[in-house]
Amino acid sequence: MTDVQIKNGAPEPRGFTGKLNAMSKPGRWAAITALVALFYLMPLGWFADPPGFYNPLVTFSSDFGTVLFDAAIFVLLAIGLNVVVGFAGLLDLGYFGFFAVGAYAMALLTSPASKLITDYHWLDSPWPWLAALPVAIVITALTGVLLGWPTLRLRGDYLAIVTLGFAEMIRVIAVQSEWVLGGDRGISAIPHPPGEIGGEPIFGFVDPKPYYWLVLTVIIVVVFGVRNLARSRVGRAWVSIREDEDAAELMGVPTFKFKLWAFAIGATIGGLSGALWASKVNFMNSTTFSLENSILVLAAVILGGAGSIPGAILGGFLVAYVPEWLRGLGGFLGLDINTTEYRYLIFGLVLIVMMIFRPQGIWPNRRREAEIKDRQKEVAVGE
Amino acid sequence: MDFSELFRNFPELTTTGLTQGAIYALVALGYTLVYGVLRLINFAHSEVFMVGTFAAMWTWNALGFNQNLSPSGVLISAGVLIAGLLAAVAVSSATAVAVELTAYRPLRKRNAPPLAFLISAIGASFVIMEIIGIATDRAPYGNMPELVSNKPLFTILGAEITPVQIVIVVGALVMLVGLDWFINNTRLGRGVRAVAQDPDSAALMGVNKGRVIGLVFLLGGVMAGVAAVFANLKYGFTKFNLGFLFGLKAFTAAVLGGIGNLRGAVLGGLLLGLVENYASALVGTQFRDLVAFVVLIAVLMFRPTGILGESLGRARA
Amino acid sequence: MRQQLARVLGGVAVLALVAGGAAACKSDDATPGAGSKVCDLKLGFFGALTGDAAGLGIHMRNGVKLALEQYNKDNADCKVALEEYDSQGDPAKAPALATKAAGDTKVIGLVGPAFSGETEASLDTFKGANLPIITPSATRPSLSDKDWGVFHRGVGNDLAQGPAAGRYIKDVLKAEKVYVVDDQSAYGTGLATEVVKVLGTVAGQDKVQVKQVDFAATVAKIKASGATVLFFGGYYTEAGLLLKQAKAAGWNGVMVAGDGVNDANFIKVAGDAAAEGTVLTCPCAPATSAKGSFVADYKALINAEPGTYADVSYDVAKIFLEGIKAGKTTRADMLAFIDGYNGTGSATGVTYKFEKNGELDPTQVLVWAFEVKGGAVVPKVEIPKG
Amino acid sequence: MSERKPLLEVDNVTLRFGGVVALDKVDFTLYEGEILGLIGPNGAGKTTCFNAMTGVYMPTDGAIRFRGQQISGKKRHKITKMGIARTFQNIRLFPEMTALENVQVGADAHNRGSVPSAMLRLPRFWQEERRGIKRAEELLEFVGIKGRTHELARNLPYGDQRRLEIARALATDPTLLCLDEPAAGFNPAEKVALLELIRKIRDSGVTVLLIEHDMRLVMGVTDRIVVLEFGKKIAEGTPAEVRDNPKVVAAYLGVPDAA
Repeated sequence: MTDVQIKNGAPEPRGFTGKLNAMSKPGRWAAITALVALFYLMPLGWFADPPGFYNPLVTFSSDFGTVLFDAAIFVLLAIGLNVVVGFAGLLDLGYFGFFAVGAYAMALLTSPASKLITDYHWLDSPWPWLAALPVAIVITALTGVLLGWPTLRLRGDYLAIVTLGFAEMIRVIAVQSEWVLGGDRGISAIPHPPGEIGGEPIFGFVDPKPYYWLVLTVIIVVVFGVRNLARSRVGRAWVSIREDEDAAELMGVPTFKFKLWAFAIGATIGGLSGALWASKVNFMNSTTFSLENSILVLAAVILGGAGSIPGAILGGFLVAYVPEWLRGLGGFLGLDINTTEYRYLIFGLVLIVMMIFRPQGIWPNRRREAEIKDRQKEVAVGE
Repeated sequence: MDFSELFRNFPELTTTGLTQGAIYALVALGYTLVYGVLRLINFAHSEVFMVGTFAAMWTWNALGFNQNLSPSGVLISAGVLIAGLLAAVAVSSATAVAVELTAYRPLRKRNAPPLAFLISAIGASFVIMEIIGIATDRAPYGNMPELVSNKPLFTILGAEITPVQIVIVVGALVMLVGLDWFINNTRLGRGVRAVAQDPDSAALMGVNKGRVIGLVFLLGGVMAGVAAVFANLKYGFTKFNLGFLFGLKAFTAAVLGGIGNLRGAVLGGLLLGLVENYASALVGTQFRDLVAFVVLIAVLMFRPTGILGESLGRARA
Repeated sequence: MRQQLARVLGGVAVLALVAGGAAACKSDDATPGAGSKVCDLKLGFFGALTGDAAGLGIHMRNGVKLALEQYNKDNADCKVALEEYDSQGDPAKAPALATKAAGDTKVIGLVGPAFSGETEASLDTFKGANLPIITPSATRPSLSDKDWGVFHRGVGNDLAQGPAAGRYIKDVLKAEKVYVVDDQSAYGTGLATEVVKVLGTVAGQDKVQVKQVDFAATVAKIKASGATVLFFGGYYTEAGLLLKQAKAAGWNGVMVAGDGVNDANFIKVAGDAAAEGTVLTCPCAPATSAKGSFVADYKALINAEPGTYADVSYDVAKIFLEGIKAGKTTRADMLAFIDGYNGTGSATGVTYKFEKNGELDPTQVLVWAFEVKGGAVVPKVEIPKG
Repeated sequence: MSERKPLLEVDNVTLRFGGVVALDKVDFTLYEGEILGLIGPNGAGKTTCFNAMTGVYMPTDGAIRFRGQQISGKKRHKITKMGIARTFQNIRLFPEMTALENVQVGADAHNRGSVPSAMLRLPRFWQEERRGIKRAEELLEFVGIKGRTHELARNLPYGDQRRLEIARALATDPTLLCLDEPAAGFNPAEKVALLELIRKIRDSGVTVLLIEHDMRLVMGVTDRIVVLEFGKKIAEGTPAEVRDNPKVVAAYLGVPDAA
């Protein structure tokens, strides 16, 4: 409705989004459909390993399908965090904590090895996957509300440290709570999603492709929902809070309520990705939930372009995929460089260089881009 | 809950907690200084600290001393200690200024949004940590001489006081008082305060903002360098990822006391050191980090800008 | 393999990008192209080669490497290549690598995974691909709970080591008061639990965190408990720091710890003086006093002393190589070969024979006590079976 | 005038920050349908008073009542919903939103649809969205910046930004509109146009509270004026009465730029 009606005085369409928006509506849909189709086809053999030559985009040392799955999980996380940081402007440094909550909830409900069953007998038998998934998501959403309720009164950097603390607390609890979460010993035998084709389970142990397709489908649904929110009263409220919280409140925006919504929606998406991840990996323990992951997701959002959904998708993908790709690069080039050893160094350098030369991110929201260009101009004039 | 453990060891927990807290406080000062002036969480500060521990250790090794060969005699020990201190301070402050020049200043020149600074800081943190990690094979290092004795010197109220503890606590206080004096009584210090309070009018009044920012990073680096040497004295250990935990704790301390507030950073650091130690005795060491954050959140609930509030900068609207 | 390719292709990076496809086609991946003889088989190594835990993984990799070098020298016409899967010891990274190994049909067997967490996270995949694995170092007992089929363990598990450590404390050190600390890892807690079981009552217990640096509160408790022996379940960095700080605070008992501490880095962290006299157990025979020419060969190839589990890795790698030599060139054949294997490892002297669940024959599980003396870990005595 | 219904009562309000008394027993009433001017030299407490009335500050003592209901202590967005809207002395638009969206944020104040209706695109969403856009477009036309509908607020000229702020405030459907120095930085021609706009707003049935520095503007448009100095009310009355009040003259004498 209100979007992309660029009329008088609008800037020339530039960049990916600009070009996409400049297309006619059917053309735009065709382009998007083609892109989505490509995403679905990516893990198939002929893309990953075309006969006759090597596809340089494929990861060489780790399984391409699994890397795509991991990347898709990160994409989902980035989309969720983008709601919190990109739209509502709430700096959340502990976002990965929600991933942990979702994963643990799923594992505890569905695994026959869950201590809720074996030790406490709260459950007689593991829940079916389809019943557990919504419950895991609701639990994460409630966690988001529970954390947000007392802390969302804090502003900016104080919120940042409190969320950081929250993620650290979840990690510490995961490490030490041998009595229910299994600590380092973890929870094993987490079931896969249901479904069979011709007697063979769709979601097996070896083939990662079905999992990737599942997450990809979930991403599409989530993107649709988030986009709908962004282009509504809710999205306007978030952006107004990000721009000027006091003014927003004085214009009748119930800021606390919408901040809480942003937090809860972010948490929900984080929990969803955690739950999906848990049902692929089969085994999880406390070592997964290090703080670095929260920071990586944040980096993904900013790298892609805060406040931009395509940006978050791209950022999430790159952050998970590039280190794995680098891992195999040395071997591929036949050079004796240990890229595994250097990949975080390279990643760090990329972050700095990106922020210097393209602080709006790779695929920014067109408005954000305009704003940042403006800021640069202001400085140029000022000096 | 194990109150008997807490009471039985109360004096010792207090002295060791204060020592630990003094190190947190020194690192926290770096966060607070930069935050006060730039409103920026300098995520790379933890690595500034870590680099200092290696600089001091390598200096001592170069002088021929290691974990199996400590210098004899107070004078030589003091000399070696000071050599390490100078090296750590030099390397840490150089690193801090280098981070400012490469990761922050270019962004400021382009008037980048605040989040960009944060990511750039995280990038700088990765780079420093990885460089040291690669250079040291990611191994733990304990190759440090015992420059200040760990043996109890005397006992107060049941607490054994060791020379290391005295050096650290007194050293930290001297650094704080010095820094406080510097900020409040020198021309450069006035510049720092002016920029912290109102960057625009400070610029109008002829304060060179760029130089003030550089100075703030330098001071933070000096404090981190001193903290690094103290950590070496206390633990005799370092590793490429040592900074992360110290940084997290120090940052927590800074927020606890009121970020941007020098005295708050010190208060927060000491308090955090004590709380961690008492909590370790009371509910088990595995909960020490948990308790630290619970205390932080509780304090922020009642005092949203920390115990002493923000003072270097403006209060928030 | 990387190094070999590097030698072949030199530094022609740009050309390599084009040529790399062709070159890699030959050596990599599941393209059973022309001349699919059984000579391009690969043996995998799965473990941490970078990251925090690399110190342990690299030695194991080197052990495997040594076995391959020797084999390839004797069988120059039909070489076996080493495929490394660097997990960084992180269970979250393991599935992608496990799937890669599973999908690469040239990988006939796998030495590893080195740690228990990553093993748990990837066993399903190995089972699905029927890929036989022998871990030289993952000692979590529950790994063999499920009848995996593909899983084998070349060492005794924590249920062997923990009680042995407990018996050593009780019978050899004859300690009255023992303080037990663990780092909350599955490994550390497991060992500590077993030790407490053997000892019955302990003077006190505490849990610490991995990456913790300040142990003042724990030290205070240890001192106050009057313990003369401190058992630590965990890894070398925390063990070294804890011991150093305890000794500095005036505690002068003996620390006993498991194989996770049995590493030169432990002494580097604690310092020679503090570490002196520490007793370290290991469900392994001393690698440095390994039998045959292992130590000399290892030094010649790697230019370093063999570390913990290097010898076990060497021996289990040789089991696979014997299988290949015997013409077992499919995974199923290899699995059958290992299940029926009964032979003595040349480095460890252990007779490798696996039970149905993949555990090493209990009569072959040995636990040694080592002692830190003059800045080095020296073998002391084999702890008698309980 | 006295038979008019009181809309907003500022009842003996005192406000202290630490030791500083920003408002000292300020007491006046705003009646429905009038334009009230609130004037005073710099630092007299105008904006503070204003902030107290819109719920930004809690009075230390005294009460502010809107249509007989206590305001103090209420949440700010609730106060807006009760019918008080405001603009800001230093413009505080949402710079990255278009003009239309800025106004829509104001119009959203009375929308009830939240996350579920927006996510699922329920009928209520479309209904509210359409109504909001229609209202916003009307208001943009009303304040005279219809041509700028789809431009980012940050790209608007200064004067249009001020007008946009007024449109945004009006979108919340206020009974009382508080304007905080709306003419600051305007040239005489723009000021005349603004006067007209303010009258138009009043004629549409909205009561206006005007804080202004520019005496001429205040005299020209207001029905009554309240004068503050050092946090105290020193005069109240029609423009003519206030102009002749010696206290006011004294207060403004020392302030050369007040004329």
